[in-house]
Amino acid sequence: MNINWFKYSSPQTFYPLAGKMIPWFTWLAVVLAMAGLYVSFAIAPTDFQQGEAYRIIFVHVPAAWMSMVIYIAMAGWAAVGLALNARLSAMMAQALAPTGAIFTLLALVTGSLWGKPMWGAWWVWDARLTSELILLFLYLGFMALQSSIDDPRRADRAGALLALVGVVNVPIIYFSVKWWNTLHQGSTINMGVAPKMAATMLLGMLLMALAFWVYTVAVALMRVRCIILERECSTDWVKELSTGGQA
Amino acid sequence: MQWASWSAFFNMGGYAFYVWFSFGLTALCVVWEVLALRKRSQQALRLSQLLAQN
Amino acid sequence: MLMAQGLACLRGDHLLFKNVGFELKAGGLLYVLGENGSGKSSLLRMLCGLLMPGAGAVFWGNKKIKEDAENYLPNLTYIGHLNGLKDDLTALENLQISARLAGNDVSSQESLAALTAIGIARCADLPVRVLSQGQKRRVALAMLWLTQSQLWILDEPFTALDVASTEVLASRLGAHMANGGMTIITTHQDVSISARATQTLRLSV
Amino acid sequence: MKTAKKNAWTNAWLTVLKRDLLLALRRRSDIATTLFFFVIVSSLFPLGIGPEAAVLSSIAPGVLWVAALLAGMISLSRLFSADFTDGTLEQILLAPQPLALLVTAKILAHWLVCGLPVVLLAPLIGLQYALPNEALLVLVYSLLLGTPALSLIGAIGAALTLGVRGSGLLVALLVLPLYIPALIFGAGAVAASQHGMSAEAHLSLLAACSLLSLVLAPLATAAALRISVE
Repeated sequence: MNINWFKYSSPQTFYPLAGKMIPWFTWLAVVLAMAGLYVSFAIAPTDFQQGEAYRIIFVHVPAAWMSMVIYIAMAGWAAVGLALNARLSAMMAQALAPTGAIFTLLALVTGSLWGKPMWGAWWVWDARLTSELILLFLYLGFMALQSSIDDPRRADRAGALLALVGVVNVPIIYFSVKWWNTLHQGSTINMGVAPKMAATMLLGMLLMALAFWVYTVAVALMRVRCIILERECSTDWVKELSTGGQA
Repeated sequence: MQWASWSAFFNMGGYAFYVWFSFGLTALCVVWEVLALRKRSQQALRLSQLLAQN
Repeated sequence: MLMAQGLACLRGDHLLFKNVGFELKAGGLLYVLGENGSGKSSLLRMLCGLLMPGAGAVFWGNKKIKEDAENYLPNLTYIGHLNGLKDDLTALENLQISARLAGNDVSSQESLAALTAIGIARCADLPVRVLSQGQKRRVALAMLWLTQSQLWILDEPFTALDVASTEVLASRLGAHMANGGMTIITTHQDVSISARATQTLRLSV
Repeated sequence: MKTAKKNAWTNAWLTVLKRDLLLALRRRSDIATTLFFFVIVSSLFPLGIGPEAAVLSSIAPGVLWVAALLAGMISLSRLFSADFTDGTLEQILLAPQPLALLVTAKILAHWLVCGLPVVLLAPLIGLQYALPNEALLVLVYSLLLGTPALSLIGAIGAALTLGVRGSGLLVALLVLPLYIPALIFGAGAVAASQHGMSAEAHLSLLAACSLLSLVLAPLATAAALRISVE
């Protein structure tokens, strides 16, 4: 009758399952990253306008993609967690947030590293960089809210709601920033990828994006395992696990 | 192959700092995140071990 | 009829109680007992629908209160351990606002009569800020003379009350049950309340 | 039966609105604090930047909008926290009427107390910034259309951080990024009229933001309150 008790016990079954999946995703990420790096550095041709500096896009663009994908995935897990009152989904949302924030930060830093040689300025208020900056604020807000609420159940649900509010707002924010950008800067700066991109360049970017994606899965699983351990530290199965591992 | 020599590869057409910094930082973030998580899970296990002993 | 089945309460990562169930029929009184921190207040809040049960469900009639809040809430009066009074408003204003929020459009005469019933009418026009703890409690409890709801859930209603007010309140509760009302109550005091059926529920893990 | 229900809803809504306005009236200093904050923040900029009218009028839309936004935000933490600590929030949650509806009454009261005075005061501050008359008018319009969205979105943040330690700063972190569209369209409207362009597009986008938040924000706020009160 009490289905809820099953849900409460599910972290226990998920913990070893995640442990088994992590090595697979890790190695897949390594292989994809190797292939991606090989294509980006050895095969992709030099860009005739930007020289070799354009190779930054092989991390910048995938990182920017991931930052958005992770936010959407986070909101998705949050919605599932809220709707079904499933603890594991909320934990997944929580586990994704720091990785998303790191990718957002990487997109920002690599964007400005790309901007400096191209436009001679470390920071330009271009629509994509500005949106990434706001996305970083959204991630930070989510993490700050979760960490300042002591009761994990309330933290899960409040964070989930915030993620949903954020995901509704992201398109509006993006649109408004674009609007603002075209008004104030005209079309002088466009950080979009060059229109005539060689197929190998696209391949490199896709491979790197896939590598990041798989890496995200692996890291999120690792973090969700940590969260499970921390939350369930007083349960018997975790105690058994921790002492059994020692002996 | 795109590169005449290793030094040309490392030089990145004069953009060495920007390119290598970008990739280096990304690698650093990845390594740091994995190590930090490993440490975090060990700490969590140690905590519950302490709880189990008491 | 109020029914609870298999309720469990989790606070943080520890379990306050589990498998709590009861059935309360018209005219019934339920005492909730337990030590401090055993989750009495949490149980009451759960029965109101303010707190989500870790497991189990609460039924009003034969529908879950969560799904049928529209029919449940008009039948419920809850007075928690907080009085729910605004310091800057007078006792009368507070009472009227609380009653209106609960869906009773009361006149100021009716509100004043309620304050008189619990012996606090002379404070009616004072801001609650200046009242004593016991007086504030009585202002909050005056709600019980205005409400028409069938189920009363009261968290420590007798705290800070003097002997006279305790008796007044006990007789009001008795009258409510005689009318077919139901009451769920937590208390430390030994007060006798008459009811058609009295049950006790002791909370422990 | 239907009309009886509607009456009950209107009654409860009016009760909450009247209650909050009455409370604000009993504590007038709270209104004054918000207004003073707005005036002080917007007066600091000329001191930091210099008194050249051309510079001031070019930054005026942004500065005035940011000041209005911050003034609205500092008063947010009061929106639910007093009700939360004295237990009246539980009464509102247990009222038979839909919580999202009652929440709109609280938000409207907050806007009337903290938003509207800022809107009315803004043209005076705009004069200090050498804004032309037309731009002043657009400033008032834009604030009138945009500040409701600020109160509505802010309510979500206030509800989420209820009873959390450091909630004042946390609200800023949660809510400010969500304010960006309103800021862009609002300040953009004033800037457009300064440059002799029509502000209509900006203003209609701003109105759309407010309408959208009127539909969604009360629902999110109600859900957040239920989570926070647990």
